[in-house]
Amino acid sequence: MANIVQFENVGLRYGTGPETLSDLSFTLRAGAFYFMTGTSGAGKTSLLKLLYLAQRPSRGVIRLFGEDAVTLPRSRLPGFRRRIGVVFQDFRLVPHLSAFDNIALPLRVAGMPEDEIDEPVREMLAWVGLKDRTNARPPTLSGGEQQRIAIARAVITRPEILVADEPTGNVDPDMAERLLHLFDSLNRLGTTVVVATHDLHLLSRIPDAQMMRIEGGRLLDPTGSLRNPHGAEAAA
Amino acid sequence: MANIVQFENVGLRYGTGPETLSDLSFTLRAGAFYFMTGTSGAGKTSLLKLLYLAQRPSRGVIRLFGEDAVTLPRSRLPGFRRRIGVVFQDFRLVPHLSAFDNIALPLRVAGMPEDEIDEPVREMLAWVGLKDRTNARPPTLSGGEQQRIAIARAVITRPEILVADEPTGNVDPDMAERLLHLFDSLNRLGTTVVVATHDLHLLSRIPDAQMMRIEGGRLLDPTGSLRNPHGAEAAA
Amino acid sequence: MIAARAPDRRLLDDGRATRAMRWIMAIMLFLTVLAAALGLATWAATRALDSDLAGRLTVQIVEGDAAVRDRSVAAIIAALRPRPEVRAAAEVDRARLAQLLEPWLGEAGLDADLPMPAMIDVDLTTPAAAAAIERLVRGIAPQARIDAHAQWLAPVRGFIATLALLAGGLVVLVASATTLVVLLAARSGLDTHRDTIEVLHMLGSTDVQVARLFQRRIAIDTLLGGAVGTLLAVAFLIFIGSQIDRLGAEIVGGVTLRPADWAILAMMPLGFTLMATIAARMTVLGALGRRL
Amino acid sequence: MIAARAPDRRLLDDGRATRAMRWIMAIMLFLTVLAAALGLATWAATRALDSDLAGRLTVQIVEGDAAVRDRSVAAIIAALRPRPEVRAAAEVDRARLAQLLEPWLGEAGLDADLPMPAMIDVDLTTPAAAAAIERLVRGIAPQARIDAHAQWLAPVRGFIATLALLAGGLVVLVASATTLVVLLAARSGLDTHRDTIEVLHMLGSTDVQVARLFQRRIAIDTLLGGAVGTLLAVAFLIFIGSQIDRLGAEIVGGVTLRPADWAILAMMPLGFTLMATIAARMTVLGALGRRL
Ligand SMILES: Nc1ncnc2c1ncn2[C@@H]1O[C@H](COP(=O)(O)OP(=O)(O)OP(=O)(O)O)[C@@H](O)[C@H]1O
Ligand SMILES: Nc1ncnc2c1ncn2[C@@H]1O[C@H](COP(=O)(O)OP(=O)(O)OP(=O)(O)O)[C@@H](O)[C@H]1O
Ligand SMILES: [Mg+2]
Ligand SMILES: [Mg+2]
Repeated sequence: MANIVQFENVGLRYGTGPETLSDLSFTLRAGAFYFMTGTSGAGKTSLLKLLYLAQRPSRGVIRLFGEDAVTLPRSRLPGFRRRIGVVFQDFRLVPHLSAFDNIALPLRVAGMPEDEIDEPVREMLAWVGLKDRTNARPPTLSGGEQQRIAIARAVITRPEILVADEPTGNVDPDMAERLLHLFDSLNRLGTTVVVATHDLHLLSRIPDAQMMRIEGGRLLDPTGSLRNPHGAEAAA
Repeated sequence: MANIVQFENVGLRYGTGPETLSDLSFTLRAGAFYFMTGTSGAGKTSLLKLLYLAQRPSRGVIRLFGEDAVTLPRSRLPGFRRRIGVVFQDFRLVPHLSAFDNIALPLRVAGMPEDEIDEPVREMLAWVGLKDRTNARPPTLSGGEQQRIAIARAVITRPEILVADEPTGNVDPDMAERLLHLFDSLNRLGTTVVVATHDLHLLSRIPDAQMMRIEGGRLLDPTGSLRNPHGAEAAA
Repeated sequence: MIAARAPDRRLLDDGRATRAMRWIMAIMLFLTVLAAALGLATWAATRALDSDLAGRLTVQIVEGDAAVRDRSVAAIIAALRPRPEVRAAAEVDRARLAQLLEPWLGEAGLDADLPMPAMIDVDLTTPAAAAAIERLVRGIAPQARIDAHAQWLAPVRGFIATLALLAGGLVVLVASATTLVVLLAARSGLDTHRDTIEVLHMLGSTDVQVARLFQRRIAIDTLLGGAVGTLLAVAFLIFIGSQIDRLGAEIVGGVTLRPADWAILAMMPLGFTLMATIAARMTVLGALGRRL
Repeated sequence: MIAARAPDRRLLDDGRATRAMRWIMAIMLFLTVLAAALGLATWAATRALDSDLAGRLTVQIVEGDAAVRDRSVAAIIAALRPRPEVRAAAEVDRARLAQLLEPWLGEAGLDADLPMPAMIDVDLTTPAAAAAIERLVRGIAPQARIDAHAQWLAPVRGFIATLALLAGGLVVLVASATTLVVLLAARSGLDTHRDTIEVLHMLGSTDVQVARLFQRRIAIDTLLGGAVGTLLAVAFLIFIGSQIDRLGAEIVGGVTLRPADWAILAMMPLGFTLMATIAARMTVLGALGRRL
């Protein structure tokens, strides 16, 4: 299996403050499933931001899809971003667009013809249990409903990497499991999945998943399997 | 113990849609602790909105602090609102104010002199573990940090009723327990607490707490203890 | 009260949209002050012309015999001077008269056989006395012609009055436009701060508390923007004034601003600030009144 | 492309701030079109005056003896008419002349001993021929005085030119103000849609996709607002025009708009729309370029 993401000695500093992330060195295997945990403020979202190219590291090397993501010219970023699906911790839905149009947004950005959009979007709405809210705008949706729209938007393009930041914080355990099942299906189709979560019970649902634990801006890697995934695999 | 909240045959309809909440009849005892659960979209937030006076019911009677809250003149609403602390599901922090100023807001709205504000706000910041983020603005805070600021703002005035909508969805289990402890302390000082949550593990932490379960816009009350709390109490 | 304390100043964000509005206010007040200056100046010119004309007569003696002419002039002046309704009466200097007539009759006309008329400027205290003076003059010199200046300059006066009317229309137009912009700014400012207002509302702020906070912000924006615009306009007016003085343009030269006019111009940002404040207050109270 | 399809129209919200900007654009274009109309009209008036004056002469024969005078006039006209540089030459009607002079000399002056001069209006094809004509006339009647109209009407021309200059200044001011408002509107519109732009950016939209979406919205706002403002201004101008016709104000009456002028006015909202579009594009590309 190839390495889809590689961090080497990566550090991140916001403005002139202290380093929020330090000495991150790890490798994500293509097609694997990762859970990221850590206390609130540990740096999970910050790490994910580096991953989905919303932030440049202040030091270190990041390789994405086999290319150096730090020195990538701006013009190539949109192409990279379209290969990554993101569930933002604060959803970031467009408030005046309907649920349907929010989910359809990545397809339209990618230039998919309008007549090919309807079917997958409706299918996705059914998956997250919001078929009857197709035309509702986000402010009229419940917290959990908004979160599900955000998830639907992230997965609709079948991205190569799916990054989900606390994707089940606002839904009930049954729905959480259902959503996790969605991520798992996507993963089986080849998508590399990274889910940051506080819900430790989710972890047991995906037995194959690998754990990443952030503490105080550093990645704990007691077994060394994050640093050297193939070695660990061989050992297992 | 007095009844602080009383719902009688309350229904809520958004616009011309179907009823989101129907036939709600229950009583909250002053000084009690309530957990509200229910699937995503069941109507928890809608019920809480009725409670913290962000929405009028489309039918039924709501009594709050012994007064009819439905026919209350607008001029008396601010007084009522100051007696209720709210943790909104989407936080609703003021983005350009510092963490300190966000927490101080209810005190300033209530007209507390500036020199009496500093101490309680700093104490509150320490309680939620954000002493070192005093001057940070919400967009530069992590999801969990924002949530804790929202909680601190809700409890700083020691309200008579505390309404918290999914207050631990973005924090780790340890922090969740710590925050629950904060609610419990407040409850012991006399505040009636209502917490809507999906985290069933929280429920076991407050053994005295009463459960409210919403399903499809209706309140399940198999024991009748919500409808008639004092009868239930006497029976217990 | 919430609005009176320093930390609350930060409550409404000094966002970019706010700053844009501040500049738009500056631009609108710049235009309004210029229009008002034009209106005031032309109005003043019309009034000055009126007061100049109304009380003035010219007596003209057309008489081939220079001696007869000069005698008539002396007699008329002697008769007029003592009268209470006459402020001044004097013969127009012959050289100046020649100069005045030159473009109309040409240099040739002056030293030729053309009988040069004599002219007496009469300045009255009350315009109503004109008829009595006319009778008196005719009694002394029946061949005299009497012109009220008002009649002479009627077309010029009409033209300047038209200008003043147009300037007045311009003032009304620009001031209305500014009023609209101020009202729109108040509304759009409310929109920018909608979320903050909502939070304050839910935390138990009274409508008046929120409105006060908001109207103060709008007042500051309008006052700052307006003051900048007004200062620029005044600087521009002073520059234009100096240019006109330098050119010595005769007709435009009469168009000047009095201290009272400057005071009116200086008051304009205050007036618009007051209006914006009231508009903001009503907008906020109206918007809040519609929610619970 | 994302910007070309119907569902994308909804991407940028038609918020209240947007609507406020649309109205402000309407107001600014209303003022700009009025200012431009004033500028064009006064400029046209100045040009008309110039072309009227430049090629015209008046020959004046001041001669006590009516017979000599009339003979001179006939001789001069006979000499002028055949010449190629003379378009027309004709004696000014005596009655009209009397009427023209009346306010200056009074009725008394006309039937008295004053020798009534004769006048010949000469219309030249080329203004440069004036000197040759003057020599020719003097050869026939040495006592003739020749006035180029330009000289007669110099003060009036100066005044109207000053007006045209002021109107031009007004156009520049108002147009600059409108330009600023359009630029500010583009910036503040970007602010209103900041979150949507951020989301599109993170979903992999290219900068050009986002800019196109945004500049189209600004273009629509400016065009709609500008069209409304321009239509109102044109209606207002037509109304004013009818009022002037009704009053028959002589000097202002010469101030009219030609079809080309109307075309320029109609183009103004398009011009400002283009400018707003470019400004919006540059603002978006600049803002996006600063982020990752
Ligand atoms: N834009 C920013 N500027 C400055 N500091 C920031 C910024 N974003 C995050 N931080 C700080 O960096 C630290 C890590 O934040 P991050 O959002 O990565 O935490 P997290 O692990 O996602 O926490 P949570 O579980 O609460 O979402 C926090 O202390 C936060 O306050
Ligand atoms: N303003 C609104 N207009 C129309 N429908 C609304 C509005 N707010 C909520 N709803 C609908 O009412 C239902 C109940 O919403 P509510 O927010 O009360 O759910 P909830 O129990 O809080 O769910 P969650 O756990 O996901 O937050 C949902 O289906 C939602 O879409
Ligand atoms: Mg986070
Ligand atoms: Mg909810």
